[in-house]
Amino acid sequence: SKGGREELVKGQGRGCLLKEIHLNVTDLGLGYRTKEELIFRYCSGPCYDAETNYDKILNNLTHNKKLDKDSPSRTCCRPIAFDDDLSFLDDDLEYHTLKKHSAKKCACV
Amino acid sequence: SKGGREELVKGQGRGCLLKEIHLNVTDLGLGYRTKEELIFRYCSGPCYDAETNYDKILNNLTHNKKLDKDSPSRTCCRPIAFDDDLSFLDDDLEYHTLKKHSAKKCACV
Amino acid sequence: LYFPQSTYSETIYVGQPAGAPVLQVHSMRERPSEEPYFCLSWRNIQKPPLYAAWFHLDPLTGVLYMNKTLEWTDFDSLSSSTLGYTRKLTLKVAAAPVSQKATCIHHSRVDVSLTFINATAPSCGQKMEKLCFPDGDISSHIKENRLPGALRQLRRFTHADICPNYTISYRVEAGTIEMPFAVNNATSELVVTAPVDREEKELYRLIIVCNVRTADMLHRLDTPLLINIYDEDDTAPYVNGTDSEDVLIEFSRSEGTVFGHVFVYDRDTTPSYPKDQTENKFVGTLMTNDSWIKDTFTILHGFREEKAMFGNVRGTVHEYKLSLSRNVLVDERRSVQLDYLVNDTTYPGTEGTVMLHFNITILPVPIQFSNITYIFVLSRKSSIYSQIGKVCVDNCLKFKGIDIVYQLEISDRNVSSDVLSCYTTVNVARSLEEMSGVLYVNDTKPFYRPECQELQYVLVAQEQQKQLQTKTHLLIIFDELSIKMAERPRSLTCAEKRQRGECETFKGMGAPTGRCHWRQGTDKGISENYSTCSPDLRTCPDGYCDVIESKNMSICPQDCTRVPIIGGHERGLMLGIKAGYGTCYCYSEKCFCEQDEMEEPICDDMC
Amino acid sequence: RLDCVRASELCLKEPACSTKYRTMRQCVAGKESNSSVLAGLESRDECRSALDALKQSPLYNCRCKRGMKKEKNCLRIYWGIYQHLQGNDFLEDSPYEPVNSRLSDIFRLAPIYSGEPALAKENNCLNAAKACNLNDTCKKYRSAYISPCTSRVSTAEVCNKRKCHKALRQFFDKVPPKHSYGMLYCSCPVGDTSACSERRRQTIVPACSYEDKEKPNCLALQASCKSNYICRSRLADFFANCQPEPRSLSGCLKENYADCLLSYSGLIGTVMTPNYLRSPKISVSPFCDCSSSGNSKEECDRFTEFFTDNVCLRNAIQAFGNGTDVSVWQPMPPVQTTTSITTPSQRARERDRLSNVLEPEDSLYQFCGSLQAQKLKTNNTIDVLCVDPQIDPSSSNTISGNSSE
Repeated sequence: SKGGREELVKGQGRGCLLKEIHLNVTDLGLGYRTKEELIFRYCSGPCYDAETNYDKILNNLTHNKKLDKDSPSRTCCRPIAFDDDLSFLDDDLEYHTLKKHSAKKCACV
Repeated sequence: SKGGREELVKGQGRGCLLKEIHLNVTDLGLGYRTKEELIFRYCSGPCYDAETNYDKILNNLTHNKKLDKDSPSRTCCRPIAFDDDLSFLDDDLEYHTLKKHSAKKCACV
Repeated sequence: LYFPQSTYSETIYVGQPAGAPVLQVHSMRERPSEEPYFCLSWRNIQKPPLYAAWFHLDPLTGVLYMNKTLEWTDFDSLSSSTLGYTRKLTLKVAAAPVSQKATCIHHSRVDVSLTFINATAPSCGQKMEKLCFPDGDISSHIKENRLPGALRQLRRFTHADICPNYTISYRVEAGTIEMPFAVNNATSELVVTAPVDREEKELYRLIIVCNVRTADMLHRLDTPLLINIYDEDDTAPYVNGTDSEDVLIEFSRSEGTVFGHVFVYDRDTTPSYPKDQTENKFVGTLMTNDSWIKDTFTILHGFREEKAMFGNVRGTVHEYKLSLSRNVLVDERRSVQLDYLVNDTTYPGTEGTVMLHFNITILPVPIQFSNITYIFVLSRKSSIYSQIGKVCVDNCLKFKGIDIVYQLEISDRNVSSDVLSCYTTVNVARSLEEMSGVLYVNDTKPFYRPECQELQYVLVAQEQQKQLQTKTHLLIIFDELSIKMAERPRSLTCAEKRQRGECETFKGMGAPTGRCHWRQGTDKGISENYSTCSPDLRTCPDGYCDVIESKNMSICPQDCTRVPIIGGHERGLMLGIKAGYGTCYCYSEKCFCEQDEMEEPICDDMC
Repeated sequence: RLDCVRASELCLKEPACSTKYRTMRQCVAGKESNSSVLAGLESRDECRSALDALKQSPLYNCRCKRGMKKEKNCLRIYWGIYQHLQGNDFLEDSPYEPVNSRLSDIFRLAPIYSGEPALAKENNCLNAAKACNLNDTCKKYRSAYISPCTSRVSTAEVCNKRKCHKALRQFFDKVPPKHSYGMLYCSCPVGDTSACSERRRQTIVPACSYEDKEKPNCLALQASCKSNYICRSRLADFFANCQPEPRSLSGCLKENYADCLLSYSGLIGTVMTPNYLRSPKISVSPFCDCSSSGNSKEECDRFTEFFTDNVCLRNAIQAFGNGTDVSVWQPMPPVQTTTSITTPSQRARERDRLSNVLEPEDSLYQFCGSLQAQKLKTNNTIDVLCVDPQIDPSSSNTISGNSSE
């Protein structure tokens, strides 16, 4: 069903996971006027078990306010590969193609 | 001077940058008792201009509460290469080596 | 000899008796002495198909007969990948003059397509129509100007003995206009009674009446039969009105430019296929030995089919246009009469040619600034690449094939070296799509030096082929006394700014006022009127990457970018952003178009 | 049956066959450039004996498969020997192996058409596009053709037509028919407000894949198609599988809608790419017309009508749209009374009606015919005595009325 429960993509445990959700293209908020739909896949989840010394150090330095106002990023659950492009026809019968719009593979980076 | 002003590594504009700070090993909070010091390099800064359609969509979906409680990461300024290892002698005259403790190259991922 | 039908088709059933006629092929005579001799011909003569033996053809009448009675097993013997209860059998009938009957199979052939139905013939009680006429639309064709003769058998042989005691006869319904067609009652063949002229009528719609007399009643049925009249090149080309065209060549002098046209009419048809077609082929010849004319001009020929103007019969309109095969020099002055002989090569008669005349006048184009000097006031706050104004020699916007280059020279060379160095401020570049020049700010340092007050240039325009040159004066006046170095704009791009506030305070490249300008879009969805920050709303964005903007991608990426565009957008014609959703802004590697209220990210650091 | 590439490899491996094959290729080359390399009478015998010998080889009846590896090479071999070896006298054969699939096999897998006919008022073409983008394979190949077909290459060129055509062929070769047909053959509600039928027309991105600066003559287009192995084969396949036969139940000579739809989709991405016309009933055409046909106007009209007015193709597209198939569909023609006098106008109306609806007597044959076909196909026992009404006069309508001369 559309816009409802995200499903986990099969075969993945906990942590940084590939999830998918069935949406209308209009839900993407990119301004396209069309009735077409898509499966949007994204990466989400914690990355604790992928942290390096660098991240531990960052965590401590931020905690001890050693880095002034800087707030550098710690490991993020991000796509390392994107889905194939998505093409659709809008209400004015013009075609559009979305590139790098949906995740295909996730990892902690 | 130690622990003071971070310097920007030469030749970088705004956005996701490699910064460095002069610290004592003890400042790292890893429990080592030593008087040795290091230059700690880390990645920090905004990644707007590296965003893809995926990030814009994530932003819109999160904004419109389409992803329930999920809060997937947007582009992060992260190390894509780590500095060489750091070795030092602690107060008990034991040698230690730190791996992947400091950034060498940054990028928005 | 020629066949009056492109294909013959009939239906045969199980039980069709041996010796029964199936259909009759006709061959029309081209010369009185010709008599057709018919023969069956197969694609693979050594190994004719299984069903070849089921038929034989009367060589003189062209009537195809059954050689055997068709059995249920005959149907099954025809292997085919289809299921269905019908099989299509293809025969080929050739026709040669009797004198060449030995080589009959090598003469022109016509396809005979028989649909063999896996059922017995319908009985006498069924529709009368099936006794009279074959299924589907029926049509024939004959060539114009040919001999009379039989062109079609109207009887439906395969249904002849379904109702043995019915008598069937045909006639052509007398229409409003006289039709040169009749039925030979003895043979039930349709006959053309006189030569016909296609240029008078190319399609005859006959009504064939079939009278079926049963024991107690007379049934009258009819069906339309279309007779297409084939064309031959029997009419000469002619000109309607003028055979000449006056051509003036002035500002447009570039290779490929087309001038004027003359029409030649021909009541015959002209097939556009095959390419090197043989019918109604027109060939043209430039009637001159003057090499200058031959090297400079070429005549373009195209044709189209028309009906209305030829009395609702297809004819051809040939169009001849004069075209330049090279650029004409800017100072060329010449009057030429160019004659072009058009020859209808396939018209047998003598008057198959028409002479066309192009009276050509070539005027020289003066390269001059007639009584014009340029004065521009320039703000010292202008940033680099700001467009100051446009310069143009007389009629420059009309030039095609005349290449003008503009340059600036310093009027008074004896000024001090300090003042001399002020003159790096302005430069000129030739526009990309017309022969005007665009003045733009090339160096902003002189803006901060009080000694730079006004600049007196000599604007030089030089034509590139004959090096013709003209000059005029150009005066640039700085509007303020001087400005402090602090106000100096840095060479950055306005397009990076995503909101009005930061945009209008920002000093970007290409800004005549020194500040960027905000364009607020009002439309919903993806629109060409997207919000954006621009150095100069007169030229950016305008969907066109002009000569100054193309000097540096950061001046107006909205018109010139090739980088990926993220978010709802429509790319321009090869470059730039034609339409965008909300606000469009650009960095060096990417552009973005997104809704304004989404500006502030939820949290910078989501990790 | 072997494909022609395999058959040719086998033949070339076997000395006797390979010499005959080489001789025949010289005969073909000589015939086409009518400067026969082996001149004189004895060459004709050599050619003939080569042909006869090759009839025993696997080359004799070889075919090719759509989207197979080395498809173009296979078709080159097929056409190289077709005129001389196989040329049977049936309708021009198709170089492709008949698939003999059924539309019902496609419906059973289709998520969007759950067996019953697509809802009349739905925009089925939009539904098909949605279903496509929810299937990773379809989404990938759809975008893979839309990108080249909508990317301008210069201010004068709307797109790279060759790339667009290649991507379109890939789409119809690689994407399961339940999706690709869904977007190509979706049915639109009667009196559709053009959203559905316009979307269907846009499926192949006509601005790039179909339209051109000038509209050629259809015979010229056919000739240019026949000069390319892929196009020539797809056109022959279309003519073979969509050959109309008004008297048959399905309206198709081969009684197989699936094969007709497959061969129509095979034309997309060639110079003969057809598309829907803006017309109330389903009508398609390549981008050409019959102006300037000279004396070949009839031939040109016949060629175009095979597209624009083809009852077999129309029934096949409607059947897919309605979720039905050949043997299920049984049109009920209106009850018709025979009068002894038929006037031309009435006759013309009857002719139009005829092309879509079967005469009562004829349908009996078809029903029996297709039942037998079905029996063969499914070899289950269908015992229906095919009673021929003609043998039993009491069951046919008698003709009454009087006549006047």
